[in-house]
Amino acid sequence: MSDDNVEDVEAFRQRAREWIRANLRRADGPGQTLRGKDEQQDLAEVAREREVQRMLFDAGFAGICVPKDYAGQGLTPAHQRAFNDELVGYEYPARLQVPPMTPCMAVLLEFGTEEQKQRHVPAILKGEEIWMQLLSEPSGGSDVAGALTSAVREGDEWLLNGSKIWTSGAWWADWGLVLARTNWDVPKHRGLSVFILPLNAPGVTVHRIEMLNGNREFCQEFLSDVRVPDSDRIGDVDDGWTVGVRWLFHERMQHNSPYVTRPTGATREGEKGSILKVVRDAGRIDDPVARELAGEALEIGLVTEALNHRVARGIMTGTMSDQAAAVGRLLMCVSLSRQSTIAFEIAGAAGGAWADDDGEAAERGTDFLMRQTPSIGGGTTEMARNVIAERVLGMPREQALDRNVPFREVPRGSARQ
Amino acid sequence: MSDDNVEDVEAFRQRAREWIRANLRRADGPGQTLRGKDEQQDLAEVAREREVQRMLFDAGFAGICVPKDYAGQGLTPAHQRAFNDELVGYEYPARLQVPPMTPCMAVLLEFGTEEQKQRHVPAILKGEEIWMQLLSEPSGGSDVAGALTSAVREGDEWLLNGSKIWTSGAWWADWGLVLARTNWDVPKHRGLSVFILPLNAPGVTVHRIEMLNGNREFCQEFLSDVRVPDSDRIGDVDDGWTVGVRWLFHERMQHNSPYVTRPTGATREGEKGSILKVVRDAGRIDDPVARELAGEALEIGLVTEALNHRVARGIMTGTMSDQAAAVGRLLMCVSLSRQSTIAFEIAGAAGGAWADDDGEAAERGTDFLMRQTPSIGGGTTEMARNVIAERVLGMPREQALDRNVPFREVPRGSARQ
Amino acid sequence: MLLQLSSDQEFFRETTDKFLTDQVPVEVLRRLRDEAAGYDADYWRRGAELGWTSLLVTEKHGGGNISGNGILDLTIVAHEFGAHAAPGPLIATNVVAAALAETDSHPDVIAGLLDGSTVATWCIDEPGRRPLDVDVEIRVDGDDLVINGVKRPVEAAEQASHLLVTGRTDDGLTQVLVPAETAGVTVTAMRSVDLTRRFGAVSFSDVRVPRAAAVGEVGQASAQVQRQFHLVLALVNAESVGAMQTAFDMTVEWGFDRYSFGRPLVSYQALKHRFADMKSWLEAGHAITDEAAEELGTGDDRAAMLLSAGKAFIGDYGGELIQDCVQLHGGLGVTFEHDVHLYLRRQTVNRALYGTPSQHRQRLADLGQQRDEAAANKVDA
Amino acid sequence: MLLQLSSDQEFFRETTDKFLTDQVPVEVLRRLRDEAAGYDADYWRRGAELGWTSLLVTEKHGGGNISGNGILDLTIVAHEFGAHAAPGPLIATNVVAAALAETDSHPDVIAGLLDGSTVATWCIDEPGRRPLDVDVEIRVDGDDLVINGVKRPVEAAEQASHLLVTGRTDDGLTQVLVPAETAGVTVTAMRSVDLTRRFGAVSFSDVRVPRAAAVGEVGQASAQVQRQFHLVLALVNAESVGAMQTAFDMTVEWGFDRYSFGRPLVSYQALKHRFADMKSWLEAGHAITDEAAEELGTGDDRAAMLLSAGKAFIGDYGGELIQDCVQLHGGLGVTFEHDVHLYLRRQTVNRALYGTPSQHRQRLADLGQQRDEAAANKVDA
Repeated sequence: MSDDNVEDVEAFRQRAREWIRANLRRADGPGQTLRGKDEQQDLAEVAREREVQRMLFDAGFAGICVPKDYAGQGLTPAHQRAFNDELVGYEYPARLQVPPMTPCMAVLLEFGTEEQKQRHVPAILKGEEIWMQLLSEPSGGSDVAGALTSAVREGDEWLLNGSKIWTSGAWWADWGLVLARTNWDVPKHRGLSVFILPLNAPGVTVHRIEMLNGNREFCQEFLSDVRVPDSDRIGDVDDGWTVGVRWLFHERMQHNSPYVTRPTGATREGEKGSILKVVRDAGRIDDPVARELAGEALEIGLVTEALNHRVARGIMTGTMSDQAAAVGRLLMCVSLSRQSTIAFEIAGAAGGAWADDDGEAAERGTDFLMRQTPSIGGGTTEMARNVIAERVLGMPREQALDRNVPFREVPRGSARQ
Repeated sequence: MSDDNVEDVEAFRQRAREWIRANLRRADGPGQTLRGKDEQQDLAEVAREREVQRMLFDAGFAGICVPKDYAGQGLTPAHQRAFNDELVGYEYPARLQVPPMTPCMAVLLEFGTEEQKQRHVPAILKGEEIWMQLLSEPSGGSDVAGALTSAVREGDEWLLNGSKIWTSGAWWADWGLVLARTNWDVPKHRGLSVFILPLNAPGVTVHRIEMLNGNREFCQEFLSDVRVPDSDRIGDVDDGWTVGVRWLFHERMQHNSPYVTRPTGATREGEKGSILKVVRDAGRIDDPVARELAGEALEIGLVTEALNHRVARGIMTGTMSDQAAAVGRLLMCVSLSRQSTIAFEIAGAAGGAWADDDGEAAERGTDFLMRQTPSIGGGTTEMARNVIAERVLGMPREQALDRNVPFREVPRGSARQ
Repeated sequence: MLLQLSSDQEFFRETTDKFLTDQVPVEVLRRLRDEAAGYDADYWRRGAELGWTSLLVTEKHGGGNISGNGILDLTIVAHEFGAHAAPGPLIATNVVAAALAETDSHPDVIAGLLDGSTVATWCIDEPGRRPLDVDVEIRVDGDDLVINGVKRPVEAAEQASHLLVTGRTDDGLTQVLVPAETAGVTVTAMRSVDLTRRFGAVSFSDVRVPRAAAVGEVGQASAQVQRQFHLVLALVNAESVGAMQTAFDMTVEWGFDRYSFGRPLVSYQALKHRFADMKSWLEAGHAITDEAAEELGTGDDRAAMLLSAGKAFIGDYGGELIQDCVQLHGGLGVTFEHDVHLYLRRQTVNRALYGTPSQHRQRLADLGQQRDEAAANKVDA
Repeated sequence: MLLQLSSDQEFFRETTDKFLTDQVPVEVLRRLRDEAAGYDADYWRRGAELGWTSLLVTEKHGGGNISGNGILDLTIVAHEFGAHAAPGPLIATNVVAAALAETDSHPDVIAGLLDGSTVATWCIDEPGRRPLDVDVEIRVDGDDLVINGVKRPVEAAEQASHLLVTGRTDDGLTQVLVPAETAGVTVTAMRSVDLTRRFGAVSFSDVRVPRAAAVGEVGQASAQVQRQFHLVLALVNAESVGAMQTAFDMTVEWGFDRYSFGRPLVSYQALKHRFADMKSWLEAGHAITDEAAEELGTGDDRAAMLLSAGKAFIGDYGGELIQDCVQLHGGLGVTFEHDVHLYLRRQTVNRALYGTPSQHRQRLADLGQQRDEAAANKVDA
């Protein structure tokens, strides 16, 4: 790919705009909440998103930064950003972005064999394969490298047993990336391997977890003697943590990833509608106190967005280390949490009890209950702070009692299963 | 002292009220700041405070909770609180309370020999002796037990050398309580001893430190071959940390100490005047945003005060451990810091630059600069949080690399002198 | 909760604690979200037998308290309700019982409230208005009172057989007890984050009741309404502190048990410091609640400021505390299966109702200004 | 500061950095508190020679920028000023130079500003009013303009020979350049927490200047005033971020060197996590400042919101950051002898002036509402 062949960003933007307006539906109004949609509706939405992904693919807008060798467009992050700008206000295949495009596809692109990439990446870009990450475990908390799910070799196959949790949409997704323990007699980071796995494989049971807001997208999977061919291993045996480190990096990068197609600002205000609508629907548009709170929500939204631009640019140009992604992630989590709290406060009594016609003031209490979700999922803010202090600022690492100890001897506490 | 002989609190309150109104001056208006008074004025104020202390003593209101054996009143904390309630709006010997009454006199009462107590406690209650604590050291930070000031025995005397810092008012005070190292070959807590010292002793040089707001009350003392008789030692040789632990406790307790005579609420709003005056003088009395901020200042003031009552009562009745004092102290420091920030925000542009006639809106920027002072002096909030986690909640202690190591071998870092 | 309960108070507390532990364990709470009323009528009657609704009613009307300060005694129950995230219209019934007893009106309803057979509730909040900002009209029409307007949210609106309505009559406030089935009364269910409490919007369209339905003097209810509001604040604060306490205890225990990187969570200093902050907020919540209830029960005029300070502080810091408990539990903390959200819900609803933290801070400024002006007048005089 | 400076920008930055390091080290800053002007006239002239006042002036008037975006270039200087807590009327002179150049007025004054021989300042804020809320009156009286009212705080009010005054003429805003010695102008020194910057209150009592003193059209200055205000915000934000950066760097270093209980401070997880938070605020401060300056320099209409977001964020979080640096230094951090307060002072003054964080949050709500309405109109159209 030579520079000469790359389409000018503005020309690309123009082309994207025209295509989007001609082909995509306007986004549903704001105020969609996560609660209680029925299963059929969920599945219909997934089907539509696969369809939209296929439309993007056919129009040459899928995998904008994926190399042409794997059916991508071979363009630059600037092109992806331009596309995302133009996408504001339109439908998009939300469920197919994070985790499918990043970290899953990103890991595949980085560590997959040529055959694995040829087999899966085009299918992902066409919406034919939706990938999820089987990473966390019920006992694990922040310590993803402490995985207890085991993989035991039997000839050309591996036998997987254990349980993974917090897999979004596993009940309608197709493939999973799995981190498993292949060696218990070495320190924890040195006994892991990564596999890929069709979620409908025999021995995989998917249980939907009910979140406190009624959402049932997250799943727990029980793996019981699940057989995976060695050709579906990613990276070397027992060297899974090399993959894992980048996997986590791609996860932290999600909001800056060049692989993600998502309307600009969607993670900030877009999906929930403007905070000022909450002020208006709460009947407080002339209340200076409510206005100031709304101003704070706008303030931290804009600042977080600017920081994410800076970090993405810094990492891309090499002026920042990859670990700096944690800086953006930390502020984003804190900001999202504060924005939920602000909307809840603005809603007043409707934050506690609301009527169906309360508009954007409704459901703010439910959002508030779920406030910590971004600060937990995809690596906790505590881990982000550790990464910043230790990896970005170079401060001494926390004492870990599981370093240089065979994994089976590591203390686990009574809460550990 | 039997219960029968104790004066009823309400009768005592009535007597106190009458005496206060008849004898004490109304307090100066609010808005006194710490900046730039001249030396003569300071000394005149100290003289007046000694005088007021003597008046209290003569009227039977000094040392309300000090045993009668040492010229106190032998009454209860409830009496002291009643007196403090009645003192609101009147002058009081502010400089003679903390640290002179607590921790200094409190330590003396707890660990002094009978002779030491007879010699000093009545003199303190009469305002004849003002005591200060020579505790912190320039190299020490939060680690007061890491004292480098040394005391070497020579016959019946000790020879003190080193430097102490953050002694308030050492330039006009009379006596000091000194923590010094008497043994370098044992772990740090086991090689300390406590001495008392006249601040005008040969070899003591007092240097006034300028704080960033111009205040010069804090001092650093240089001790150069200062001789102290062994009879002025408090507690056993090398067992100074037993004294030190209680010393720090009495310091943390300052706002709940039964030995402190101070108008109720003085530490909250009293000395600075009501936050609502800042709102008014900033011309924002009709601004809902400024009013809400003022409401927050009132909120945390009232909550902090209630917490201090609870903690004091809990410790007194034994339902809380002594260490719980850190709980009250932590919230108070955080609240004071937030209150400074609120006042600064309310002052608007006058927080940055003000005119002499800005009333309570003036000097808010200076207060803001000094905001952290309460969170540093008398033990940092970091130490308070450690105490709460480790001593109140029983969580594992921080790893200390100076435990069980002869003090002379402890790592000290390049910033350590 | 109070540092030192008398033995009678402690016995009372234990009885309620045991009853709730037995009757409404967490599995029952989860199930109750699907029940229309959110609680069982028999459960409520048995609770009333324990004294849950009699502490603010004078002996003359069949009630009685423990310590002489019935409000303080009742905060003990409220604290246990919060600590168990217990169901039942505790606040609603007690406010009405106190109002009726105080005004010597509707003795039959009082009797039903005391034995738990009757549920009543207070209609005070109005949509988009601050607490106590009353727009509902109660017009005198001959021997009748005629009510128009909308109240929401109203706790247990669909469960209550009697509605204590606060409205405006000319320049003054009026309170009236309206049977729920009266013509012109419409109750619409609202949604809420609480699993077991139900709220509704109650609209009054030319609702006509005899003048004898008034609770207290027509147009003279202002002080009475303040007292009721203060009572609600005292109970809501105590409840929320109870919820904070349970969430905190649960999380401390979790922190000791849970290992990460071979170490228990509570060995990490960053978490230890957060636990320390939480501990300070929790104790402060207890402190301000108890001090306020004590002074309210003895009629001290500082109570208003203490109650608003508590409502604001416990609303904000209680929320931060329980959310930090959620955070420390990781993903489990946001699942329906885990228990921590039960207490988060209770605190969250309590924070939003009867004035948000922001609204109570504004009220504190108002009260502070009145205090300062009163003090200035006193000095002048 | 910008992640990637061009080599010209980097050369320019280094020149300023070296000059400030050499001319105004911390000992000099401490000494300057006793100097009337807070800076040395020669220092300022030599700084002007480096280009400090020419970046916003077109080449036609003798100025010139580096990158094509003069505002962005100037934020590089402002950042260094913050990082060194440097003295001198950087913001005041540049705003006036830009205003005069843009309106092709007072070329002689521009020349003096460019070579550093003249100091001018902008009189915009008024006592007790929000930023840009203008009450000072500029009346047209025949061939004269007559000014009445009070402006404060005004940076370098006593040092400036020329005052750019923004006032109200009937319904519109008017700007006029007034020589400081004009009859009716009174300057009163104010106190401030800044060691080297001086502020004053300027009162205008029937101050009469010829109509030719106007800067731009009489009554038509509204957009111009907005631009000036935005310029000030861009510079103030860059300065404060510079101050944050120095305080942060100093404290990280201290944390590595200082031992407590036998361990360096930075080995304590509670402190490590606070450093992590600080780092996120610091980088966010850089990010919002640079993005705003970039968009302001290229005329993007998002700039207004970005600038206010930056002013609010950097005001609040910058304050928290530097105060945390103070805290981590312990008692030393609040002494005059230590350096950290030099940067705290700069950030503190900048936070209070030109709109506090709270005021900028309210402005953001206004701007957000305008944006939403414009977007709604666009969809309708």
